[in-house]
Amino acid sequence: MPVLHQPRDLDEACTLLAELDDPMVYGGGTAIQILLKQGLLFAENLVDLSFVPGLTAIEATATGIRVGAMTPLRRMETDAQVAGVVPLAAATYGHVANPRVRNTASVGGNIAHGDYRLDPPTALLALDAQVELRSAHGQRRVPVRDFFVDFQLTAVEHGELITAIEIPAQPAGSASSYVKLSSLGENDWPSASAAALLVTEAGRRTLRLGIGALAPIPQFVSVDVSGHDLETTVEAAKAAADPLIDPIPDVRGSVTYKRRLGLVAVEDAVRRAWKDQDDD
Amino acid sequence: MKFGSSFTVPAASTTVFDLFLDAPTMRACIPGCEELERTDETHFRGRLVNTIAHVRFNAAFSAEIVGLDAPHEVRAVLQGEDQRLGSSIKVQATLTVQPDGDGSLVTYAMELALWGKLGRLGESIVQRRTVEVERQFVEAFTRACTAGPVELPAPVSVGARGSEGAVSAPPSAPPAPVRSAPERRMSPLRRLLAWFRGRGAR
Amino acid sequence: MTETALREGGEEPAVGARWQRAAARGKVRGTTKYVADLPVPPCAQVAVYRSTRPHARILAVDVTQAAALPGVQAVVTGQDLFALLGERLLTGPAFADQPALAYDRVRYVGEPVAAVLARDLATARAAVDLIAVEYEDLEPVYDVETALKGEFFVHDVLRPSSVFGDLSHLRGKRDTNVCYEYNLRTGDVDAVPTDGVTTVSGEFWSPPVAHVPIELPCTTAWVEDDRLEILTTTQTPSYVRQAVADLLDLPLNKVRVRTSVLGGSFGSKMYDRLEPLAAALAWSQQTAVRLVATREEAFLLTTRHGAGVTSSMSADADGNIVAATADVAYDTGAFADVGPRITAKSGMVAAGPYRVENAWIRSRCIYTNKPSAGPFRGFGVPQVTWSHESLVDELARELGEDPAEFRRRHLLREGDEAPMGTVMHSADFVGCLDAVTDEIGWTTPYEKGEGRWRRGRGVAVGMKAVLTPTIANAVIQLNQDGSATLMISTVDMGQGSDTIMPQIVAEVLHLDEGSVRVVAADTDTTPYDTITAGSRSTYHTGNAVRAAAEKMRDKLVDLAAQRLGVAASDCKVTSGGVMSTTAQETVSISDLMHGHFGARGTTLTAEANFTTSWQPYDHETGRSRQVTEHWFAGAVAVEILVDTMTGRVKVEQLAVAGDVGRAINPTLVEQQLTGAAIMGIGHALFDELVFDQGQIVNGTLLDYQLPSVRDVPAKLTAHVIESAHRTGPFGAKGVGETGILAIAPAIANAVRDAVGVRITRLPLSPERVLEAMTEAGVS
Amino acid sequence: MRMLNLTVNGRVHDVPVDDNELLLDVLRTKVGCTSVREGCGVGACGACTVLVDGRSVSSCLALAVRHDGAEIVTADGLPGDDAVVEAFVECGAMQCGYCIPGFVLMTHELLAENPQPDAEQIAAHLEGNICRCGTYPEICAAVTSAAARGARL
Repeated sequence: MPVLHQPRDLDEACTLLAELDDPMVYGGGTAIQILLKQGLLFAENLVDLSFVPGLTAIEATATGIRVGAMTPLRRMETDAQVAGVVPLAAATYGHVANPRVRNTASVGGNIAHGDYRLDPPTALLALDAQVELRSAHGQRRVPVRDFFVDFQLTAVEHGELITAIEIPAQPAGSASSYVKLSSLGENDWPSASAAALLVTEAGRRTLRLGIGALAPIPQFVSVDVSGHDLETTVEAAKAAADPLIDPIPDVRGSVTYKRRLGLVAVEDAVRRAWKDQDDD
Repeated sequence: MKFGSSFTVPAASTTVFDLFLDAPTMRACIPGCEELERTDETHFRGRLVNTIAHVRFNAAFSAEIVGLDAPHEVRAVLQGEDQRLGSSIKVQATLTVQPDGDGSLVTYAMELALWGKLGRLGESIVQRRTVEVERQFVEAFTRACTAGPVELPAPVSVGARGSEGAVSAPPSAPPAPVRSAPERRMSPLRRLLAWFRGRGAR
Repeated sequence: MTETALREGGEEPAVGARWQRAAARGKVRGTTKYVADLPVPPCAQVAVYRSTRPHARILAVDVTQAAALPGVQAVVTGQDLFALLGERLLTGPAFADQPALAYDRVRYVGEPVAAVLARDLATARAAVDLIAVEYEDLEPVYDVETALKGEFFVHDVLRPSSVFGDLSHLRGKRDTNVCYEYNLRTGDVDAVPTDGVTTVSGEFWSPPVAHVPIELPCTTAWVEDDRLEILTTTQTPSYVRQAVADLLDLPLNKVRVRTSVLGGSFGSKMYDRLEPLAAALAWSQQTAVRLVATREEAFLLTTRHGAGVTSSMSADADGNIVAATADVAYDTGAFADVGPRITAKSGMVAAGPYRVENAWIRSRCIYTNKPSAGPFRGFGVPQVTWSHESLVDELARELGEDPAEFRRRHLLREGDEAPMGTVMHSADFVGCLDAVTDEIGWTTPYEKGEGRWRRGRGVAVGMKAVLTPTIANAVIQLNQDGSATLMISTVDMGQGSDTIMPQIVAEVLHLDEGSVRVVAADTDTTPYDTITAGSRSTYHTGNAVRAAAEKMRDKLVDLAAQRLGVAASDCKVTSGGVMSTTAQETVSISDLMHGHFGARGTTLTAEANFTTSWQPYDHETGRSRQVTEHWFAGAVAVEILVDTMTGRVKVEQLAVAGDVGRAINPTLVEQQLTGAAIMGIGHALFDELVFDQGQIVNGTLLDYQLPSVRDVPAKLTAHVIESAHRTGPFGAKGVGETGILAIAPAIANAVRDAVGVRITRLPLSPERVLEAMTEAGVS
Repeated sequence: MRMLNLTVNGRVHDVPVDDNELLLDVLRTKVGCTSVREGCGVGACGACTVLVDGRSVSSCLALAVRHDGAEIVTADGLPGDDAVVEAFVECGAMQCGYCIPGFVLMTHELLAENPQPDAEQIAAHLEGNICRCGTYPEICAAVTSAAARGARL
């Protein structure tokens, strides 16, 4: 059984991560418990962040909001400020697993896992969020669009931990939607997911798409859809998404099926965002 | 789980075929293979070791050549057990080599079974890892075909010896693909670990 | 439907009443104690080393390191137990083929090979990781096709275990993977002329699935003086007592098996699960042990048989079904479990509930190197229903007939002889079909849709025999205050036996709701009962309970006659006590017993046995005039939507009907029907155990999908059909499985209706639906 | 071992726990709340649900030592006249009953946040709880009925 460390501040946490053998950050901790039960985790040291102050705040910034890494996912779904500033994020976080997991799992831990099927990254990609990282050597910020490096691999370096995610406010007049398609039970993991954000700025209209579960990492693409109507926007979105789709086959579907489903998710997300815009 | 593919390498088929039976070369080319020795004409034994981050995968394995038609086809069965992880692995592989212009076309078909704790935990990770292992192997083997058999034992290797007529690898050639990978590139097992982390706190 | 009539004096009858489920409040608040919640002596916690090979000889098991770990009390291997118990180590309801711990050979990935007893579970698990086993691989047999080739054998020799009457004809065999074969020959399918005959055929597949009751299996066993006590999650306490007594060579009175209400089972907590291992460990170490399966381990304990059916159905020019054939292969995994019974009972209904003159059926139970398959709600019948209900639907369509009307025309009716030779009684297929088709408005037109979403309707009918022959016993203890205690070995797993058995007693003795309590099965006190399974309890145990209650009634009447000095024929039991018309007096039970015994708190006991009679089927033709005590009849109709872009099937409406003879408690009957329907929706759409070379690859609830609240149809109705059974208690029979039989084919038939494709492999995953549509050129 | 202070159903408990012990095991074996049950071990079935400071948590994945000082509610600690319990009993929302305490607590959390949930909101909150007996229709009816009674902890 690994040793549990409960640092009382960020510096102590960073020191522990730098100095301990085989340390692992314990955020929400649900996944680590699963690994322990499977008998697969041989981490020597767990660094629990639950007693580190200052990691659970949701604060307004000049450009949007800053969310502490230990903020439970469920707060993203229920917090009025989040819903007001970044409604796409609020909607997407509400799709993760079930309320109990969302009460426990943390915003930082969620992206640190880097799973390609996670819901939140799709919205964070579309919203151009930044990930704030800290280590004994200091702090740095990584755009979420550069954060997911490869299958299960993120930009988090050894000794680093995620302290916050900064999400720029969703632009005025924008419209958005998140679509999650599962192929087994209705509440299963997504087999394909897409977050669509339609933004009109300086006379140009842009569709920003985050797609999940369809490639080794969550993918992002931005399409200029100025002057497009709904149908041509849908076609443009699918054309832009198609080359990014590189599915991993599993019990939930083959490559061919997931590829097909991915384009449906993109189309559905665009149509819903379009409708969202018309409703406003 | 079955998979297979083919690739071309810039070497004559007899050279390619010999390399496949050369323990040091294979040790260098198989990702994660830290020991490999040939115990007799048809048997090899070795160890696949990964001690990365928080998962310790350490499987002693044996391999047997069950069919040999030099220099065209070789069939082998590899079996290993990681006691601590309560898992075993079995690979049944068929490999054919055909002349293809100046080089050779290598075609392989493998049936991989992963039994026990690791095998229970979902196939997507295994599928993905397999793809990765294949890619790394092909890269390394292609380099080996250019450079010839590996002579120098790798740092952790035990009992690996240069085969007869071995040509030293040029200094620029990386010793093994796994080691040549960038620092941040995760091993398959680290990916496995990350994958578990992901599914619990999705 | 029989509405419950009020008894004399405006008294509410108990049978037919919607009594609240026993322990309702305790279940809601969680104060009801399940097996794992009950107090037991201090125990060694047990963790199990499991095979990492699908088929191998065990060369050596090294436990040195494990045994040396601080906190480890003992490490026991299969070889240790074999040295102690010899071949008694092998148990099983049909063949003695299942070792508590593998000792010479492992036959599936995950088979227990050694057990660690330690002071806590973490230590036990850590020690398991230190066990090293050396194997010599044997050729694995992963599927029935390979198994039937007969090149490699899962077992060298098969030895019948002779526990049950209906399996007493099993004989020892060797060098085969087929542990049982049932054949049905009715008429002569080869003699059916081909002129003007329409034949449809197909290869149908139902995958293995897992039961996944949310309660995990838990067994505690300990030695008390010279006896072994076991507290375990089992629906077969009487069987477990016999199996453990055989295993340890103990007299039956030196083995005590107790259970509690179960947190679901669906067939998974039957026969030999954790009990033989717990018993062998406790007895060999003379200590107390506790085994709790993790969810991952529970996936390895038992599954539902994956089954392939190659079948056909033919109709002549007049539209009569003239022939049906079915070649059924059940994949039973490494152990037969009760596969032979499943094979026979399902084979005999593989032609469907129709008038069919000529039938040819072969049903085989086949070993493979996978976790063992055993009983699962429906007992193999859903797999053959999948075949006959798809075929009959296709046949109707080929003939240009309405699928419901076509079925209605050919369904077996009261007095008809079914293809296996037994005459139908109390199996109102037509009534069930009418109820569900009426409910969804089958004959009214509906919008099929032209765009992305296409609507379809489907119907299917199911038929199943109850387990026969079986034995049930009941003991009623009437307490002096007028309350009663009922001793039966039926286990309440959620089906509601602890509610309806008291209703039967109360009906006979005119007792009030809540006045009869059922004792949790305990082989020291509750009498033998074959099993709680196969929807048999309402009928069999219900009959024993009713008979015991009637004996009690007679005793009360005798006591009253004595006391009042009147003839017994003048006395009858009413809600107020025993009443004599002549004496114009009613004596309460309390006064009657107090007067008779001269003390308070006394008890009066009555007992009864109920054993069914049957006629074994002929082993050449598979026919019998009475192969079963009674039949279950059910029907399902659905309306679905298919998303033609994703292939996803959404069940919008589902109506399920079952003939229950007589509903003892309509609420519980309806819940059994809707609950089975929801489980069946899972089986139809996504529920599936996925194997790769003998390894389960989706054996956690992160990957294995169960229906959630989101998978329930917007409209779901249960229809209780009552065609009273002449020998059922108040006409009643069981209902636990009826609802699940026909769900999958009804949904598949609706998919056929909606998008024109016939899918023969379950589940109807979106990918499979989309693939079939692409192949058929449907867009 | 360290001492953990928990308030469970209004009663204070000081229990010795190991760093790696799960809240589920502590509640079952050291506090005696057997209404909290393991079903899947991975947070996917809801049988081990408890309310921690009013929020639903899968106790099978929760480290006990992270909950020092927490207020915990389990189903067996609900008051005798609890409106959600009453609604479940009256609607017959139980078969084998094993998973039901989890549903009851999820219902409490839902109604605390949203006193009048519609069918979609009920489904969204309960979709991570599994009832293998398939009692969902009765459970949904019970939630609606509890809402009508104005259930509050």
